[in-house]
Amino acid sequence: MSKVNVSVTLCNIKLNNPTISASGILGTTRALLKRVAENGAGAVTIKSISREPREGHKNPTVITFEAGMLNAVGYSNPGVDKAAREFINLQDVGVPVIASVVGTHKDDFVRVIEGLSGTEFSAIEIPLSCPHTPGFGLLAGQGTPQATFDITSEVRRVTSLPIFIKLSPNISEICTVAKAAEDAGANAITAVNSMGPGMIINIEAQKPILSFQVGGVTGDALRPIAVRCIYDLYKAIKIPVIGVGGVSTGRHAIEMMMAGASAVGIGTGVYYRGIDVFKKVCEEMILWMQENSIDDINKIVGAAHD
Amino acid sequence: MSKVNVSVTLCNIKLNNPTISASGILGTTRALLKRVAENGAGAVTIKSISREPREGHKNPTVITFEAGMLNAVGYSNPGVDKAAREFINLQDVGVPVIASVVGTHKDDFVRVIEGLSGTEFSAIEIPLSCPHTPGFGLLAGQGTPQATFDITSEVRRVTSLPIFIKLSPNISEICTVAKAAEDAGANAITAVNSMGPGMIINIEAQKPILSFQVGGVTGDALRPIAVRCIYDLYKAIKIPVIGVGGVSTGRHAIEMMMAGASAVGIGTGVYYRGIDVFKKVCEEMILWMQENSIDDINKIVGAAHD
Amino acid sequence: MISTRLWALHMIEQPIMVKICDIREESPNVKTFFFERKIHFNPGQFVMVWIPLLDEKPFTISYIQENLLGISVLKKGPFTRVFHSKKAGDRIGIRGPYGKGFNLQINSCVVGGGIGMASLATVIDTLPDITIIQGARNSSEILYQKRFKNMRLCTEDGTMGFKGTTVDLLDEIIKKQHFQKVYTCGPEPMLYKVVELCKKYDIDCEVSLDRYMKCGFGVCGQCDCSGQRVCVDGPVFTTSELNKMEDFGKITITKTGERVFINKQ
Amino acid sequence: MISTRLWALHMIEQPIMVKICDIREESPNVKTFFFERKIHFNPGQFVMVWIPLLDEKPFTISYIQENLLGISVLKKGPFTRVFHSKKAGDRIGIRGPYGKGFNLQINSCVVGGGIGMASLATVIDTLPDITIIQGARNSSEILYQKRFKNMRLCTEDGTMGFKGTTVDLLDEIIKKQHFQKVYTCGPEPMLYKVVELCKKYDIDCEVSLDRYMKCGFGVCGQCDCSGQRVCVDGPVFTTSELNKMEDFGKITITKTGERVFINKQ
Ligand SMILES: Cc1cc2nc3c(=O)[nH]c(=O)nc-3n(C[C@H](O)[C@H](O)[C@H](O)COP(=O)(O)OP(=O)(O)OC[C@H]3O[C@@H](n4cnc5c(N)ncnc54)[C@H](O)[C@@H]3O)c2cc1C
Ligand SMILES: Cc1cc2nc3c(=O)[nH]c(=O)nc-3n(C[C@H](O)[C@H](O)[C@H](O)COP(=O)(O)OP(=O)(O)OC[C@H]3O[C@@H](n4cnc5c(N)ncnc54)[C@H](O)[C@@H]3O)c2cc1C
Ligand SMILES: Cc1cc2nc3c(=O)[nH]c(=O)nc-3n(C[C@H](O)[C@H](O)[C@H](O)COP(=O)(O)O)c2cc1C
Ligand SMILES: Cc1cc2nc3c(=O)[nH]c(=O)nc-3n(C[C@H](O)[C@H](O)[C@H](O)COP(=O)(O)O)c2cc1C
Ligand code: FES
Ligand code: FES
Repeated sequence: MSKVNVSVTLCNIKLNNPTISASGILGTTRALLKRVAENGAGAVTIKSISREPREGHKNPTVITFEAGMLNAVGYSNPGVDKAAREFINLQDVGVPVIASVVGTHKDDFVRVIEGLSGTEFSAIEIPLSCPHTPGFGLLAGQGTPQATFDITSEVRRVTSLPIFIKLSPNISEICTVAKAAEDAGANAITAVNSMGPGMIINIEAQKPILSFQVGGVTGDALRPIAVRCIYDLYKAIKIPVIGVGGVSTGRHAIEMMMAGASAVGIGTGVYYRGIDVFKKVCEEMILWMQENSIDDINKIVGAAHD
Repeated sequence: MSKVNVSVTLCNIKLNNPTISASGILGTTRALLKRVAENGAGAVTIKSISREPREGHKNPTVITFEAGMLNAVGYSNPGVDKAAREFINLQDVGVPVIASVVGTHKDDFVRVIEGLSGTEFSAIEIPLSCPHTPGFGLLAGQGTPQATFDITSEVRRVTSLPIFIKLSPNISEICTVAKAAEDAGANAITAVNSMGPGMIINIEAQKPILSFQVGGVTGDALRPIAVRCIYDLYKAIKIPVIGVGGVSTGRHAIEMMMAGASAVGIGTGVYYRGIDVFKKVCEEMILWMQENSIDDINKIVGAAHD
Repeated sequence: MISTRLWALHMIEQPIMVKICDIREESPNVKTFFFERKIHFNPGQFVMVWIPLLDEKPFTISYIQENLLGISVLKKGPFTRVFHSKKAGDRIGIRGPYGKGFNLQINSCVVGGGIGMASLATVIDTLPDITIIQGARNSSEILYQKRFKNMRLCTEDGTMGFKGTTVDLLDEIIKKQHFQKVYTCGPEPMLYKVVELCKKYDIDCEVSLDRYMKCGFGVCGQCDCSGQRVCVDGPVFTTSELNKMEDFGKITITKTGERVFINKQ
Repeated sequence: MISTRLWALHMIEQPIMVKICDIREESPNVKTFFFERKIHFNPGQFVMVWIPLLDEKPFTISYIQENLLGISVLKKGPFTRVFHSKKAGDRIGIRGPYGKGFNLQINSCVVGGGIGMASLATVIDTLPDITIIQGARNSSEILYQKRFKNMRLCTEDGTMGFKGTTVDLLDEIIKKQHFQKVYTCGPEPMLYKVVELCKKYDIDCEVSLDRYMKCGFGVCGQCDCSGQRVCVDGPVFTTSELNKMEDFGKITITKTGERVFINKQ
């Protein structure tokens, strides 16, 4: 079998392979990030951190259905001060670690980023797109071009790390929002966050199952929507796109990269195929590349465009 | 087993059961509508009709994926004049027949409805929500509150039949749009049309599979989104809601009705379970009602609300 | 966990790209394209063939042999013209097989008109003693001459075999020989006449119909023939089914969904 | 087609409503709730119990018998308080079972502290000759007295059995009797001491841990213990696994995800 290259460089960060664990998935502790890295992820993302500690929504917070997963965790996290103590010595993790930072007001983002400044994160991801947490993301109007521009500019002011702005698949003007982020100095777009929200009712209990009633839809259901967003973004902006949404096989990852993604986040895939989904996806990508005589994964980025 | 009632009355139209074949599904000819009725549908909907004949998009127009279906048929239809000749003697169909009417301009809707006036349709459904046909629905700005109000008012002027306005799950302000339709005289809201659009790429061909590149996502993937829309609409408007999106079992239909639907459309379910999906869904609903001591399906409408 | 997901993949209706490994010229206007691919298939079923950026159309499988399958394509319009320009090594997309095939019975006869022979070819492969009637406009359009010996041929111009229609020839043969079943595929006016003739002699027919197709799996309604979906309820229908299908032989459906009269040839 | 969809249903993590068919008072603060339901289950696995509009929490299955399963619930906070108010005929939601259970071996010993006995109960049912050590604060809190004869009890206040800790009692017994394995569940400081003691005697332990849980199926990371997910990699861990888990016995994780020191009792 011929040797193929799957390493990619994303905003000057070198990844051994294009898979990244998505925020909110196994990102609570440094030990868990390390375990995910050992299972093949090219980079890992921490669970989103806010200024103050948050307990999040009550359980049930995560359920699945025929076509994917529904979650409304509600950004549970220990707050920036505790997080800054947890995420130290990040070189032990073995791969680049991406911080995920959320806030209700512009100042919150700044405060969290400053609080994390002693740590060794490789990039900062800013989700402006959560569909199920009051005070954050879409429920706080952060998904508009103006709000995106304002928050990104503010974040740009206080950090020299690469900034990834994470967008929602719900907004029809996703390219406009991405351009606003690009104009304000973002280094990459993460597309996409969970969609919806959706609701699942238990018909015997006659009640929505999630305690927050509605939650974001992820997994297989989301993939065609994510691929379309990535395809459109690839044409609209110059900064790289990190594709996320429904990837659980090598074929899915290749599809996203052909749509225009430079790297691929995996969340729900951990449920479908286990914690070693990263390794499995990479092995499947490599096998496919060998069968199709493609020696460098970077060559397929955007290949589905004319 | 105890006897249970599954008949419902929707805008004064009596249906033997709450299942309705969704527009675009087996709605091309009168003969096919009859066949669907024989397979248990409580009512049937014709494929959307426009003023002029349309060939629609080239194939592939309909494909499936792990979580549902992706389609961009592009409103192929013979135009109102031919349609008016096809859809005669509708009492032969055996159940109420709903016309589906699309247009690019306000006048088109009027022209089509006038063209169909000699026929015996029981209601007129107006989709303002197609995500993948240039000149129609979302791609023509018909999903805004104002456009919805204008088109509905115009249609109201020229018909005394019940009007169902069919909405998209993509728009965040679905309740505002529904209220605009209600204010303009709509008799029911059909929720929802396909979502997205989404894209699926064949990685060996390195090309999107649908000839139109993107298409609407339906089936399992859509169901939680549809249920949430219906749940929200039930609280926001007074006119009934026809729930559509991802129903293929009796449990799914009950879930939608508990969210607030008075009747349930089925499209992709025909693929999952065959043309007799209507019969199967009804049998499953009846069995569940018997097991759970519910004697009238009308009693569960909105039951998931506090 | 994973096993359940692999199962689910069986339900995905998407083209799979396959490489053309061989091409055979069957007649000036018909080429058979071969692919290495194992599929479960009943004679009479069809696949949807995708040429990326162009279109997707239905074609019968006309050859099947272990890992090899073949599609015989008549050059007709824009799609089949591009198809004919494909070379060995090129790839096309295939999804399927779709539809109900023929119910095979010994002591039967096939009647093929033009490219209709393609769907009957695998019937003949399976039932080698079957009587074969093939009709064409002229001798150069006769298909599978080397493949099937003992074909009873007829041409409109009399350049080969019986001069006249397949229906006339069938009538002659039936008078001498009894068949359990007649399998037929070709222009619909011919199919209609074959069925009418067989009714007279009380022989059951199985007929493969042709309608414009979109989904191929029974949801869009484009391929309707009197309430039957040709893609899943057919393409093969029996005499008793056809008796209830008023459109058979008379009305077809265009790309827009309009029901129109079939041109009598 | 349909069979593939039914398969897929096995992957759905959603509560199923089950009716409480019986309730048994095990102690003033512990009730066992019984349900008619058949599940595949290994001793040590747990289910997530949903009370609609309230919350969802993990509980070990403490009884299993053909179609009957039972959950023993200690009244502790808001959720278990409401749980205790449920009557026969009421319904709760259950999803699971989740996690890895115990690897059962004869000639072993269980050491249970408080409600920890609930996860060991089905181990004892499966291995009837096992040595049972149960510790409680006082005699009224001893669980399953009628269910299991020959338990070696200890209470902190000496109101029943040995006065002292389960660890002290285990130490005494080990001196006289060799075990293949020690299974233990209870407060984590106790578990830690049991493991340390067994290391001295070169006996392998299997320990059931307790962490705050959300998804229960290994995606959210809430239940981390040194890189191990207690919900799927555990809740049962072996001595050799625990040797690599620095947090074991020392650090747990709160609802916000903060790692905090475990209160030494
Ligand atoms: C079940 C079935 C099996 C078939 N098997 C074969 C075969 O083995 N070999 C073969 O050469 N042809 C076969 N055909 C016909 C074949 O699909 C058409 O000849 C082909 O699509 C013509 O496309 P075109 O662009 O070259 O010609 P066009 O000029 O576009 O069309 C010519 C005619 O082909 C038919 N056609 C076009 N598109 C479609 C479509 N999407 N679905 C159905 N019919 C269409 C119409 O009758 C049209 O009038 C089959 C058709 C069906 C329905
Ligand atoms: C694998 C496992 C099996 C368990 N089996 C049993 C059992 O068989 N019987 C039993 O009585 N208890 C069992 N528990 C503990 C049980 O989940 C908690 O006692 C219960 O959730 C307390 O809820 P509360 O609202 O009544 O009390 P609270 O006052 O809310 O909580 C009291 C303590 O319970 C724990 N707890 C609360 N919520 C959760 C949660 N979502 N996940 C994990 N721990 C939580 C925390 O340590 C908390 O400090 C088990 C826990 C785990 C992790
Ligand atoms: C349980 C769960 C928790 C999540 N939490 C976060 C979060 O804290 N921050 C965030 O930006 N995205 C969060 N997400 C979204 C994921 O990062 C990802 O964008 C989404 O799940 C789509 O990818 P997938 O289909 O591979 O899961 C969460 C998703 C899930 C399923
Ligand atoms: C192949 C196909 C064609 C469709 N055509 C139409 C149409 O012409 N008009 C319309 O209003 N909706 C159309 N729809 C949308 C359906 O009516 C329905 O709203 C959608 O499929 C969601 O329901 P389902 O998940 O049960 O399929 C079409 C859907 C499919 C799958
Ligand atoms: S082609 Fe769609 S139903 Fe037959
Ligand atoms: S509870 Fe979510 S990973 Fe264990």
